[in-house]
Amino acid sequence: MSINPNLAVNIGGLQLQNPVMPASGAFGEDMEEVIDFNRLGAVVPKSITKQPRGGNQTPRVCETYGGMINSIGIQSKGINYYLKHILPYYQKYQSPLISSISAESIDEFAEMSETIAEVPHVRAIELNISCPNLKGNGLAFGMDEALTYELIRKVRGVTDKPIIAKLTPNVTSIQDIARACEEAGADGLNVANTMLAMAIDVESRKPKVGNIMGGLSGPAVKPIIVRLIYQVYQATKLPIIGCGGVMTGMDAIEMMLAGATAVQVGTANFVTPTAMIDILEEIKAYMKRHGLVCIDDIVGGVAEPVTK
Amino acid sequence: MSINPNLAVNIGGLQLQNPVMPASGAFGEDMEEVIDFNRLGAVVPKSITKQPRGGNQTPRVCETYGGMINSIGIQSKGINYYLKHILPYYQKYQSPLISSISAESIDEFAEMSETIAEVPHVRAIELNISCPNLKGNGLAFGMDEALTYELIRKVRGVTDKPIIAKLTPNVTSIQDIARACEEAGADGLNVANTMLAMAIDVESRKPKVGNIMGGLSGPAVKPIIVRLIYQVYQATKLPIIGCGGVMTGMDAIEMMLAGATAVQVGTANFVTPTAMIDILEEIKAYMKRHGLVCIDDIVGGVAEPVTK
Amino acid sequence: MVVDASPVKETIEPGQFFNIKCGESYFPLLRRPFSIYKINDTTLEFMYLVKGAGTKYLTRLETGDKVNLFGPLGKPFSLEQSYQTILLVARGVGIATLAALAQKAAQDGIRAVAILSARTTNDLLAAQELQEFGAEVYKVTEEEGTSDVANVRKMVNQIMIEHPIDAVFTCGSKRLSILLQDMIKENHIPGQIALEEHMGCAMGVCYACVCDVKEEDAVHSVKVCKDGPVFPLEKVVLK
Amino acid sequence: MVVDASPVKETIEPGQFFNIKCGESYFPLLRRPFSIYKINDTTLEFMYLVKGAGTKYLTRLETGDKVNLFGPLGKPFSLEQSYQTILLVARGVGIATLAALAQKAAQDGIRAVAILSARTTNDLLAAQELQEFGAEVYKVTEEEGTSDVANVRKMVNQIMIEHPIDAVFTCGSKRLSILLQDMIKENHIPGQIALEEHMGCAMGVCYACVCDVKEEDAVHSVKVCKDGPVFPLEKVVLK
Ligand SMILES: Cc1cc2nc3c(=O)[nH]c(=O)nc-3n(C[C@H](O)[C@H](O)[C@H](O)COP(=O)(O)OP(=O)(O)OC[C@H]3O[C@@H](n4cnc5c(N)ncnc54)[C@H](O)[C@@H]3O)c2cc1C
Ligand SMILES: Cc1cc2nc3c(=O)[nH]c(=O)nc-3n(C[C@H](O)[C@H](O)[C@H](O)COP(=O)(O)OP(=O)(O)OC[C@H]3O[C@@H](n4cnc5c(N)ncnc54)[C@H](O)[C@@H]3O)c2cc1C
Ligand SMILES: Cc1cc2nc3c(=O)[nH]c(=O)nc-3n(C[C@H](O)[C@H](O)[C@H](O)COP(=O)(O)O)c2cc1C
Ligand SMILES: Cc1cc2nc3c(=O)[nH]c(=O)nc-3n(C[C@H](O)[C@H](O)[C@H](O)COP(=O)(O)O)c2cc1C
Ligand code: FES
Ligand code: FES
Repeated sequence: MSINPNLAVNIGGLQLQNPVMPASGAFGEDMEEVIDFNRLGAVVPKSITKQPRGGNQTPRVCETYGGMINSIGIQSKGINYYLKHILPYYQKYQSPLISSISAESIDEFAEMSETIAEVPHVRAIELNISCPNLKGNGLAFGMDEALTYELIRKVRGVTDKPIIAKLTPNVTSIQDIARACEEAGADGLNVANTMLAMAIDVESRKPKVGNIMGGLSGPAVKPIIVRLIYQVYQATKLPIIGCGGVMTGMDAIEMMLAGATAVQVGTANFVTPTAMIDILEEIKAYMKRHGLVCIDDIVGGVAEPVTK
Repeated sequence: MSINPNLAVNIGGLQLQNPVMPASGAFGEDMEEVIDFNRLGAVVPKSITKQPRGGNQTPRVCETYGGMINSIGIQSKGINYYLKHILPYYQKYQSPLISSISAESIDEFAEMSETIAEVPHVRAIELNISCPNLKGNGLAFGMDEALTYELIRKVRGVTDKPIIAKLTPNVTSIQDIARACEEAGADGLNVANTMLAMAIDVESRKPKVGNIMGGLSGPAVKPIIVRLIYQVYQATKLPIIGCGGVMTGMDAIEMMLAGATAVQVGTANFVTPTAMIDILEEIKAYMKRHGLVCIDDIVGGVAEPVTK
Repeated sequence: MVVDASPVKETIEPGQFFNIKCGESYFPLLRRPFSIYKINDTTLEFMYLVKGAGTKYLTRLETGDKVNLFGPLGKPFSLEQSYQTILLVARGVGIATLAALAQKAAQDGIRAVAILSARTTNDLLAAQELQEFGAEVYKVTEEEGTSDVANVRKMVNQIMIEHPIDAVFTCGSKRLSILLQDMIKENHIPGQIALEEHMGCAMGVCYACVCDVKEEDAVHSVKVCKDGPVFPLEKVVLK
Repeated sequence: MVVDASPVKETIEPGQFFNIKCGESYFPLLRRPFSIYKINDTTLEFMYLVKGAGTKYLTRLETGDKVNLFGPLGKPFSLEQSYQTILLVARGVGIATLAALAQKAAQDGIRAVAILSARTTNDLLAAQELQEFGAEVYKVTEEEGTSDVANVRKMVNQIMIEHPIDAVFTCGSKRLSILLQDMIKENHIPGQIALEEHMGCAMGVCYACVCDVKEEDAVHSVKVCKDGPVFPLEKVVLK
């Protein structure tokens, strides 16, 4: 059992040295002071919008039991700034860059994808079709099967680079949305964005985030995300990036057993700035302890139920 | 401020002395040893099915961060036993009885509702159209707007007693389901049943509940439930019973501010067998502290957002 | 863990359990069930194996700290007055559950013979206690290769030859329980088993902790928390 | 709260903060930001107001316990060498933030005049500390009816007459900050403000802690955690 496990994974053609990467919006250049970006499976900057966006009213985050709600509202300096300043910054790292895009229309998604995919060191595109904070009502493209199909199809038409669709958990049947992505030509799925949520301060009667509703992340949502991964794994053949509540290596393993090939880490970075490296080490230790040689020995490995 | 606040509420014609009642499945006759049922706003026995049901494989519960997953599978002794033994038991209490029904078809819901509504001391019927544990795949009637409409319509046809539809949180738009219930003639809405969830033991690779997936309840889900209540409150005029993660009086107040008229308490009963009484006292103390004379002073009272 | 039992007004009997809140916040959320291990004049003792978050919390408690216990819960073992010698077969922390019974047996003048099974001799901490209660104790462990079912069967047979056994009590191992079901059938003696199952309410209302019991060929479901945890050994369906 | 600062290699300056993990589990989940209150040779001090779960946890820590601090973070106050007298106006725990500055001013031979505002005199705990650093301290409270904006305006005017003020520093009250924005404009002196905003990352990546800053008529968004918490008083948009 003293062989070093191989942590490399492949997400729809994108080869990663390991399955641990940041979740968009919970990572950025300023984290270079605390962790070595070259150790990450990939780097994923915050979702970019075409035009600059101011974002929502503060407070933009609040805490709930075992979780946090954010309503940042995709504050963004716009695609031009992104092309000029943010993407070039990451060029110095060997970890592949996945670019996350948020847009207000299908055409805008396609247009932005085309522009960004042309940047040589952008290795894949993550389509944030699931942000609950763009509109006040929490609606997102990823809630509608037909819109999702059309959106992915359009983006597929403009680039050959891997496309990852970031799904919303706020749906009746994530399987239907996942299949629409697969049929439209997506290369991978991110399961999932945040759960639409709300908290109220009972003394002041004010919503705890300025935008009233926001997205719930952190340990509280993990059991819902694990279920969604399990459902998507059975519904499509696409590789899955699990996201939502990964705080430890064991959380990552749990998502992999449910069907994820890789994981993204968001909230944990705020709690422990070095969380992604810790998670990576814990995955490695687990694999060694169980004599597993590669990540594929874990993916989808949840035990079959015994019938009564 | 020394006036005693009035805690009485009305749920679609059903008058309750206070807004605190148990959640179906987390309450039963055997709790009479620990709390005085006469102090509750209502009593709600476990959902009953027409035929006896064995329920799911054990383990049937597991713990997650700030929550628990259950996959009981509506174990039930069937409607005959219920009519003969369970309903009569509650006759000795003054708290009105709300009878929760689970069925496998729309006709079965109607048939059971008709039978049970004829029992004089059944004061309202709660239709569990949202149990994620009946079928292995977590599907429920309450996920489909048209089915929900038809179901409520049919049940409306067989009884004049108040009908409360217990909604599932596992939907893209709870507003659509809520409106379908309202149009079909429901008198109140329970928001909501459990979130479909899953947990895996990473050492044994086994799902932590026998049925693989189950329903998440407890503090972890509260921010999602508060959001759902807020959405339903704006979509329909029906009184709402908030349910999911109420552990304290402040949790109950938070749900009321979002739009609930009453609350149900499930998981908290397991943690603190006297939880419902504690919650009631905390609501009372809050009302006194804020000089509120009736529950209506709270319902839907979340502060309007200030525009930037 | 030793707790002051003076606030408990009910009589407490071996086989019963308490549902213990292991932490002040919502994690661990659910209470954890623990059998009574020793019943003293003014205190109660629990013996637990550190397993996860709940038991880890208990290890951090210090003398003088308050614990939130709910109980006593469940049906106890029953010791018939006519019993002269009983056989106890326990594995792991099942030993904790049977220790209280050995204590009661000693008080009632019943002789107890115990087979205690564990992974290592180190895990057999309560053996000493049982011996102090006057029980005749045999130890088997994986470590020594003595804990396999075949060997335990041999030992039980040997014990039954040496002493007429009036009843068998077991806890903590499905394999051993199945063996004992077999042996009490062969030998026409009664048996009792204390079961463990994951619990929600521990009050008999939630149906989390069910197990199957055979009653004249019909199988029906019982609740470990309320109808048990002690059941007639011959009736439980051990899957 | 006094912590051993020897593991901190960076220099720490007034106005900076640490993001502190207040608990070992996932509740409280997020770290809590606290300003540096006193910088000693080998220790660092924080002063906090007990508000919710996070600060409650801190009160339960005992001497010798470990705390998980992330920092120093953010941009400090800047004290120009040319300053002879500065005015500090703080309310509530804002006093903690300005205390470190008073300490530094004393070291740099700058005279500090402070107006400290709170609900009650009891809440003015740090007044003593500021006085020990040599600051001239004026206290205003709701209790005594002296803390209203009009009265503070009068006091500031009076102080400005007595001493020529080279710069104004404030923290902890929007009302007072707006007042001071007014007064520094009138008097053509610079000012600095330490802002508070709910934080996610505290590393400048999540955009949780933004506030608006006016730069030649254009308003743009800055991050309190990274670009602040200290900003030029005249530039921040206080809504
Ligand atoms: C009637 C009864 C009596 C018991 N008596 C003892 C005893 O005297 N000493 C002792 O060490 N243990 C005893 N157990 C087992 C004990 O309840 C578990 O070891 C304990 O709940 C584990 O909690 P944890 O948080 O440390 O572990 P975790 O594995 O983290 O627990 C996770 C969840 O699973 C549940 N769980 C895990 N194992 C068990 C189990 N075996 N039975 C029921 N629920 C479980 C926990 O209660 C919790 O809800 C008894 C169990 C029952 C049902
Ligand atoms: C740069 C900075 C420096 C600060 N310095 C001090 C100090 O020296 N002494 C002191 O007592 N307080 C200070 N605060 C405020 C302090 O961070 C909050 O009082 C604390 O986070 C409350 O946590 P809680 O869990 O006790 O309260 P809760 O109200 O339960 O906190 C809930 C959530 O809201 C956040 N929150 C609540 N109030 C504030 C606030 N005012 N600012 C930012 N986030 C908040 C918490 O961090 C947490 O995420 C400072 C805040 C900032 C931004
Ligand atoms: C402060 C914050 C900002 C976020 N911004 C984005 C974003 O810009 N784009 C996006 O796709 N997801 C965004 N998310 C969602 C995360 O990428 C991730 O899906 C979610 O936080 C769940 O993972 P976690 O539990 O590990 O945090 C954001 C989350 C947080 C907490
Ligand atoms: C063990 C258990 C059994 C349940 N059984 C039922 C049921 O039979 N019918 C039903 O409508 N809901 C059932 N529920 C859901 C609860 O009524 C409630 O909707 C849910 O637990 C959320 O509330 P809580 O967070 O207060 O527990 C059950 C929940 C639990 C934990
Ligand atoms: S634990 Fe609820 S019935 Fe036994
Ligand atoms: S807290 Fe994340 S940017 Fe300031």
